[in-house]
Amino acid sequence: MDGDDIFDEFDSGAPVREADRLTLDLDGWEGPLDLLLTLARNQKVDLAKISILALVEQYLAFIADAKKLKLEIAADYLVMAAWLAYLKSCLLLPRDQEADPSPEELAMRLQLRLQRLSAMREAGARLLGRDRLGRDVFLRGAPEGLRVVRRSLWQAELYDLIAAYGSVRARSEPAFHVVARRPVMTLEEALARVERMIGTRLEWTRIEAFLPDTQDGEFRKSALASSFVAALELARKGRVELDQKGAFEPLFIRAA
Amino acid sequence: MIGMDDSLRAVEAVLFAAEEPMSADDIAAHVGPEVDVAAALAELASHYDGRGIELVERGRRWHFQTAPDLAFILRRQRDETRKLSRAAVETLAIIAYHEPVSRAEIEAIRGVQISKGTLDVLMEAGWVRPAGRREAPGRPLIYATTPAFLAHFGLESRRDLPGLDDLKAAGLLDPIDAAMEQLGLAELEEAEEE
Amino acid sequence: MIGMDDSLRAVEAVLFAAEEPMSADDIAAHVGPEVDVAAALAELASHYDGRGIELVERGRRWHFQTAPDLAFILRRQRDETRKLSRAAVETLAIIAYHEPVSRAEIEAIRGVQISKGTLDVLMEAGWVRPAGRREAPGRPLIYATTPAFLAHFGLESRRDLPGLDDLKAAGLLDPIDAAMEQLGLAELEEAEEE
Repeated sequence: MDGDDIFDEFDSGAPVREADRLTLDLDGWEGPLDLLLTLARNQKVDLAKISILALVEQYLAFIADAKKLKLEIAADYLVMAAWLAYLKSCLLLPRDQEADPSPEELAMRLQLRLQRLSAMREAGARLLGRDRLGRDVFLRGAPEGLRVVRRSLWQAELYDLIAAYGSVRARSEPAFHVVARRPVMTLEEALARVERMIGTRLEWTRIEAFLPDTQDGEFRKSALASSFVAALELARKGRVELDQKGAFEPLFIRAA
Repeated sequence: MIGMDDSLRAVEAVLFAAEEPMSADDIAAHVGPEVDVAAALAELASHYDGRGIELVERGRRWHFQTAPDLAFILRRQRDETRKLSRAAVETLAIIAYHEPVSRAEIEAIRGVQISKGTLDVLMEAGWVRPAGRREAPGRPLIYATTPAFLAHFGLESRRDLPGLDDLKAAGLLDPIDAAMEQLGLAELEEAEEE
Repeated sequence: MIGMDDSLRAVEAVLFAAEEPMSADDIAAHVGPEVDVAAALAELASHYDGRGIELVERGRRWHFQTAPDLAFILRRQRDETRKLSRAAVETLAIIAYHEPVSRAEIEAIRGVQISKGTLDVLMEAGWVRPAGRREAPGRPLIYATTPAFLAHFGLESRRDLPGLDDLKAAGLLDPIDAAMEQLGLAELEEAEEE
């Protein structure tokens, strides 16, 4: 019952519905306010002068009829019915001076809401009835179109040019790379040295004992690394055994 | 210096060639700064007055269009424009007369929720655009109409909306007080407890 | 019976709204048989003669078009100052120092390939021109600078360009700079591919 389909057959904006159809037709209402507005229009007086009480009666009767016919009634219609029943009782019962807002105030609010909705509905109809572009009035069918042509004004300075050439030439100058010789012990040297020194030593010996005697820290590092790899290689071949209690603990080696 | 006749001709040509309505600034960008665009527009509008084509201003943009009374001749060569749903028409009217409005305010006036599709259709038509957010709790998105809306419905500006002054005078366009539109839910809850 | 004025207006509107040039019969189908289309067309054509738009007949079909002398207004030119890319500056420098050179030679000197766009930009700027073909295998196109190049850079002739010795003296051949620039080069080349 949301009635909110975008393109239905309705194009006038001004609802004209027959009173005798109301009791049978609960579809097609755009909410309780829409129903109320249509009922109000049936009073055939200015919305500002309608009888709210009569309108409430009509709405409640309509809902009652719908219930009798076991029509499905959306919740918001029932909420409105409850509120209208409350408003009716307030309007009929002896006046409670404390009531704020007063029943008259509530009735006026309802009236204003109906007027607003009605005004917007009429405004919509009047908009649709105007001379509309593409329906009643037309733009030029085949405009040539306007074009903006961008022209780039390229900018560069003489210095940029010269500096660029300088850097190109500098790039293409043959470059000389001098690699400084560093003291290293190759893996082959370490393998030969460890294999020779281990002989048939059966006692556990720390790997450091296999390093050459040197003051050169870099060379010592290189020798240690190569000797370690050499020890691993010899262990793989089953020539030596390795033992270490834990990570970073001294590494011991002996002949297998 | 371009003479008046050449100015007129230039503005006329630009507006004829344009694919969209053009502001005076848009026109000036094409015809050059030496042309008095406003004067040319005024003279062109009066020249075309009463002809089969007329020059109109819509939301500070100008375009040529066929005269409305000739619609009967031209209509047959066009597809009927798609019909708008009642929900879409009402929503459009509410936005146009109240802008900028939030969705909740539109719903308060119509008394029903609007489906997402309704606003989408109006935006797709190019008549409605999001116009920022209301500085209020929840910072709701607010909607307003576009120059294309004015162009489509033949309005020079929003002041030309039919019946605008009367509606204003009757207080029917006052800011929507959501609390008031609720009809007082507190009372309703009381009523339901009976 | 439609009066002459209304006939004119109708024909004018139909031609304005038409998406294609229309024959007199096409027009008659819209405006009705009581309109003297030929007379209306003749009168409209003379009315628009000398205005910003004119009514023209092409192969027995009629349409409005912008006056040919105003075509320039429909194409507005906007100038934008843009800086040459690094690749373009280097390419231009190589051409200036070595002209005439082929693209392959430029690439050999630069040590980096150049995109087609780079030479296009230099030619668009008016600083470089094709200068024939090298009489060598493949007959490659060769490029040279233009007088506009000299004018832009304030040079009397190419001999005013500083020589390699001058560059060295100015520190512009410093290999450390070159190495650093080379590091940044890969990224620059990518950026150029825009």
